[in-house]
Amino acid sequence: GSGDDAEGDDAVRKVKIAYDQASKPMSWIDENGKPTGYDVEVMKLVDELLPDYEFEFVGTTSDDLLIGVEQGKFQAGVKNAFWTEERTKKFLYPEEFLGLSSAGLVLRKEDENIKSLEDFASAGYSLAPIAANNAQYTVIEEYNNAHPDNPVKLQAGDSFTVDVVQWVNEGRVDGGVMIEGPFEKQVTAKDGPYHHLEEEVVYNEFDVIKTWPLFNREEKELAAAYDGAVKKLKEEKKLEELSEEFYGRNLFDVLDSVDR
Amino acid sequence: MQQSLNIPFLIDTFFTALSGVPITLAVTAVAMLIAVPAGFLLALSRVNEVPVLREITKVYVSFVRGTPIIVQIFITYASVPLILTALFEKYGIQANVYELNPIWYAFIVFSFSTTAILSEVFRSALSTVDRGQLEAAWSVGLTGFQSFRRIIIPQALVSALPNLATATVNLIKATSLGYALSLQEITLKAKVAANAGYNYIEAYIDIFLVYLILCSVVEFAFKKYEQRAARFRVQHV
Amino acid sequence: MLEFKGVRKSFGPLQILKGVDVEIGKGDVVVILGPSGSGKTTLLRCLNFLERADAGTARLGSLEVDLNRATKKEVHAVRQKTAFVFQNYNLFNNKTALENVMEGLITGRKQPKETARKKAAAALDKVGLSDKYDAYPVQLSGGQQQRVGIARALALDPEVILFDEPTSALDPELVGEVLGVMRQIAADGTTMLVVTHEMQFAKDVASQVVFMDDGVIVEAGTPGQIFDRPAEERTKRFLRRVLPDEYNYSI
Amino acid sequence: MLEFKGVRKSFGPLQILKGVDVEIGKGDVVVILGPSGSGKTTLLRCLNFLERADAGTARLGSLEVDLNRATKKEVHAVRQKTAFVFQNYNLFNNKTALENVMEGLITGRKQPKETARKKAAAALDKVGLSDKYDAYPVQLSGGQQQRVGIARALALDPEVILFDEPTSALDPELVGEVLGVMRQIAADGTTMLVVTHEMQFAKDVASQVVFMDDGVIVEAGTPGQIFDRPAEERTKRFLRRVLPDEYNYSI
Amino acid sequence: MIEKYFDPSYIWTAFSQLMPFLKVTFAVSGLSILFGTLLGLLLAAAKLGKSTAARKLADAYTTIMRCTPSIVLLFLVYYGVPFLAGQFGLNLHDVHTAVFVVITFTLQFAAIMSEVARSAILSVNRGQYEAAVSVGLSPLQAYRRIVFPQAVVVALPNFANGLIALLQEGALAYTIGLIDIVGKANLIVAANFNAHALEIFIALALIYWVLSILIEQFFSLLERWLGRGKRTIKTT
Ligand SMILES: Nc1ncnc2c1ncn2[C@@H]1O[C@H](COP(=O)(O)OP(=O)(O)OP(=O)(O)O)[C@@H](O)[C@H]1O
Ligand SMILES: Nc1ncnc2c1ncn2[C@@H]1O[C@H](COP(=O)(O)OP(=O)(O)OP(=O)(O)O)[C@@H](O)[C@H]1O
Ligand SMILES: [Mg+2]
Ligand SMILES: [Mg+2]
Repeated sequence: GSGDDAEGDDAVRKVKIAYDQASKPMSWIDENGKPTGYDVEVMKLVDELLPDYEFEFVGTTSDDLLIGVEQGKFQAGVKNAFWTEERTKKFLYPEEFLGLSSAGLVLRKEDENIKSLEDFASAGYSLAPIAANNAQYTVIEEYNNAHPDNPVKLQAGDSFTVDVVQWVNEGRVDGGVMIEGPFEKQVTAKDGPYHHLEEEVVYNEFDVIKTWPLFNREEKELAAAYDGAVKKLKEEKKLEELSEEFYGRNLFDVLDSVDR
Repeated sequence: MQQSLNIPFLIDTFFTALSGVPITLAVTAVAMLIAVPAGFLLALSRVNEVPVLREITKVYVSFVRGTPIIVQIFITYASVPLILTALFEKYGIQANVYELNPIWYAFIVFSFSTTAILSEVFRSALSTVDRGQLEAAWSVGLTGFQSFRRIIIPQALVSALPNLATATVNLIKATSLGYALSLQEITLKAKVAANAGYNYIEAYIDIFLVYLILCSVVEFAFKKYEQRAARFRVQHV
Repeated sequence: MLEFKGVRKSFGPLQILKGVDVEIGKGDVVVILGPSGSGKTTLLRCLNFLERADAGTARLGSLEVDLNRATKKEVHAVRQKTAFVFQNYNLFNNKTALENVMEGLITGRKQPKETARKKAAAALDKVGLSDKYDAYPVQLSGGQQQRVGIARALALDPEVILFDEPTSALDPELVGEVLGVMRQIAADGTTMLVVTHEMQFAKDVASQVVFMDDGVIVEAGTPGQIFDRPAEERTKRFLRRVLPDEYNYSI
Repeated sequence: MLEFKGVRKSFGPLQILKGVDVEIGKGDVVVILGPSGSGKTTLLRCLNFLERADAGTARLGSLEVDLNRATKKEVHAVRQKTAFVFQNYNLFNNKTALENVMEGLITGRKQPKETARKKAAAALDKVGLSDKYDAYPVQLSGGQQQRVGIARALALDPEVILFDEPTSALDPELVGEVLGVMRQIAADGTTMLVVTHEMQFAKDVASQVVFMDDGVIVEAGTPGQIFDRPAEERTKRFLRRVLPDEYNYSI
Repeated sequence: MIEKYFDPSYIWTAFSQLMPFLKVTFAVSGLSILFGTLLGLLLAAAKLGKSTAARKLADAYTTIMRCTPSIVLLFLVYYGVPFLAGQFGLNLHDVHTAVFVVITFTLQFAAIMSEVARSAILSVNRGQYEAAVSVGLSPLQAYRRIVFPQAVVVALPNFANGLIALLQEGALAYTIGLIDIVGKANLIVAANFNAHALEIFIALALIYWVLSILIEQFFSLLERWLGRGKRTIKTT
């Protein structure tokens, strides 16, 4: 790892770990230009446990992360990635997941009773666009494939321009998919920019989903090493602490009910 | 480690990208339909030195020329609904701004920027017509309006055509930024298709080909039209 | 017939016309001579309201207008009664020879298309361009373009035709062509006011020659008076300089 | 001194020069006359390699070149021995009058700057432009520009100066200015080949007059022979048309 | 409603956060302009030259560049170049993103520049060249001393337009992860969880606007200075 004892050791392998630089609080570049976020911090801990590897964190866009990991520009990448069928053809998923993510619908207060994608679809509501390369897009798409008679209106867009909370509150859309973490920081937190909307919008979780680092298909050894390290971190409850720190909630409490 | 191109995907996605052409053309057409007359009026305001309007036009043109279109898109997309709602509330208009299809934002953004560009195109075209043409028209008893309609505009149009073609091609290219508006045009359609299997390179090759074909056709059409409209310039002697 | 009085015009601080009076009878051919910059073009342009004079009146038959304060309607009326032949032709580039001549008749005078076509064709025939109806200006030589310009003026059947150096943009061979046409029109009794440097034409055709310098009329009279017995020193000096047989080689 | 033989030139299918021979002695002033399009300009341009002739040879003093196959070096040598005065001046727009004249001396002839400046000033003085050294072309009148063009040619001290209608872009008053300068240069014994429409100049100054039509030389001789006793019908027809005292008014 | 989402104070904070990243924008555009101008001059020479093949090639290149949206070109270069290099066993994975951005906009600017240069040289009357050779300058000297100095003046306004256009097309570099001012704006927006994006965009627009006005002013000064010989003096 990056420990001092490893200096000068020929066996140490430098690997590039890409992270989505604009995905707070999962991964982002902080005010000082340093990478941080739940995903990044877990990987930093993993790095410490792996004396044979030295991680270099490279911030990039999520498009580039996917292509870069696939092409071997990066050995691995973290971007709050979900598991999808297509991705297994391009990437190597490790045994151990990285974290948990609560995916939910942001809704206006009066729509509080909508608790699932089925309810949302039945109401005929409109959904904020999701960037096509975001796994949230795939999650909804999978739902739609499973419920051809009651699909959610799904639109591809650019994450840069979509402010889900504002859009829902304005009425530009009826709902939007969001990860709980950002919603927490934006609305629930006292210093959140939309704390004043706390009484107007709600977050209704519809699923808790495992997130994964993506490895280049050649990186079987690295993935195995990662597996060992993460297993240890989970046992030490390190991940639960990070979940608390970045998402304001220990998602591992509901791990039993997580099915993907 | 290196893969080769996924040819079947390349072919399939070419047609997916092609299916975005109607939206691209619709946005282009609407923007042009609005921008041609509006740009012309603004050009007249500068040629004829209409006091306040001339100054406003200058600032407006400078803003459009001075800022990236993607930033104009971001701003429009973020602000237009806010402004409209505020206006509607103030005047008690019962309308929901948010039922707007994103294509309306595309219409707004691209008409807004194209109008500014065309006002410059027309201004320089009008200034290429010799003042003597106007004087000759007056001297045979035409009124100011008649002179413009029958003598000045037909001539200005011809010298505007090459720039009009460039503006159209640039507009078509700019609609590729419609992804930021969730506009279902060529680029976004191909990117969504690419997402399924992460075949980005193939998708971008397809997008590239579609634009190449589209713009070449537009350029060709303009050239043909220019030849027709400019017959009075061709020397047959 | 045509009479103007006290025409004054300045461009900024520069006084170009300092009170010019001219009177032209019906069927007269008046030639204006004068050195470059003396204000000849400006005078013609003021009469046709291509420039607004600062002061002065014009009487055209029964129509009397103030050259400075004429209303839009009066301007239009004057332009309907006069025609202008430009030094550099100013043909409508986007119209054929025939269309150039028809334009004023159809759009300006509201004549039916067929009548206009007949009149236009007759005017073009008169200037010897029967075979050029459908040529665009770029397809015509300088002399041909200038003749279309004359036909365009003729077809309007105006009370006066104003010519501004109708031959100065032409090469020596084409000059003859155009002057020939003008001579014939003059013979037909059309009233003409002509600015030109062609002394021979002035001698042969003019009923009256006006010599202008520095914004005023220095001298006016028959060609015989002006060319053979000029009264003013300025006129003599000018004639010495421009008459073709007396090139002045000193620098 | 200067002699050229069998000069031929076509533009595409159009044969412009059909075998032209001219011989000029030292100090001669040869004037080429002829109707528009007869190939006069093309002939001069071929001599200076501004166009490549299809065939023909030129002898300039001891230098003999093939007008079609001359090497780069030969072309440069010919251009160093001749100078060209363009109809439309072609002054270097980005240089002052003095710099215009100096350019060929410094860059072309590799003369030191100071020598060049003195020669250029002397040439400009000769054409009466002592007060215009630092004026850019746009600041000069047409006649002044043409005189700078002549000074530019003179300063090179070439064996022959080629003039292409040096006065046709000028107004009547400026023509006198430029012809005066040319007359003076001729009197100084410079060899000149002049294309012009100015009959008076030809009469007064030429040692030989050449009449060209349709790509061939129709007739050559002294001014007296050509103007007073032309042998060819074509020459007579042309002179009748262009001589100033005999305007031909028929269309 | 507006007050709920719009807070002008974000604009001012955004300025101070964005400004440091202007140097990235400048570096990338500056290099693209430099290389693009050189390549563009080569293309212009090909277009004006005698070789038909070179001319056709240069024309085709220009057409393709004219017809390709920047964002598409950007991705093709960014993913395509390493991909192609990979086919030849060359590993470009450690090359910085900015390099691909510079390559992209160099390619694009070269096309613009070749047309600017071509039309500028053609706009100089052929008589200027003829007069130069007639006073004994060699063809190369004639171009260097007489034609080019005049062509440069003609080219300046179009060059400035091309420059401004390039600066703006460069705004799309954020899509491949370059952190220039637009990339930084993206990060700021993300750090605010996408809230108050409008204010950040406005700051961004203002920066670009001022920049382009400065460029325009600079070039019109330059033009006046270089165009001394073209100055039109009103004579009576
Ligand atoms: N629009 C204008 N603005 C300023 N000055 C002008 C304008 N038009 C003409 N002048 C000036 O007015 C004077 C007279 O010009 P005008 O064209 O009437 O002369 P002219 O007698 O026709 O000369 P020429 O024989 O050269 O045509 C000139 O000094 C000219 O520079
Ligand atoms: N570059 C060219 N391509 C095609 N034809 C040309 C070219 N240059 C000249 N010509 C033609 O060659 C003929 C002779 O032209 P040239 O300029 O030599 O005539 P000229 O005797 O100088 O006439 P002018 O007195 O009108 O100047 C003309 O018919 C002209 O149209
Ligand atoms: Mg005049
Ligand atoms: Mg000629």
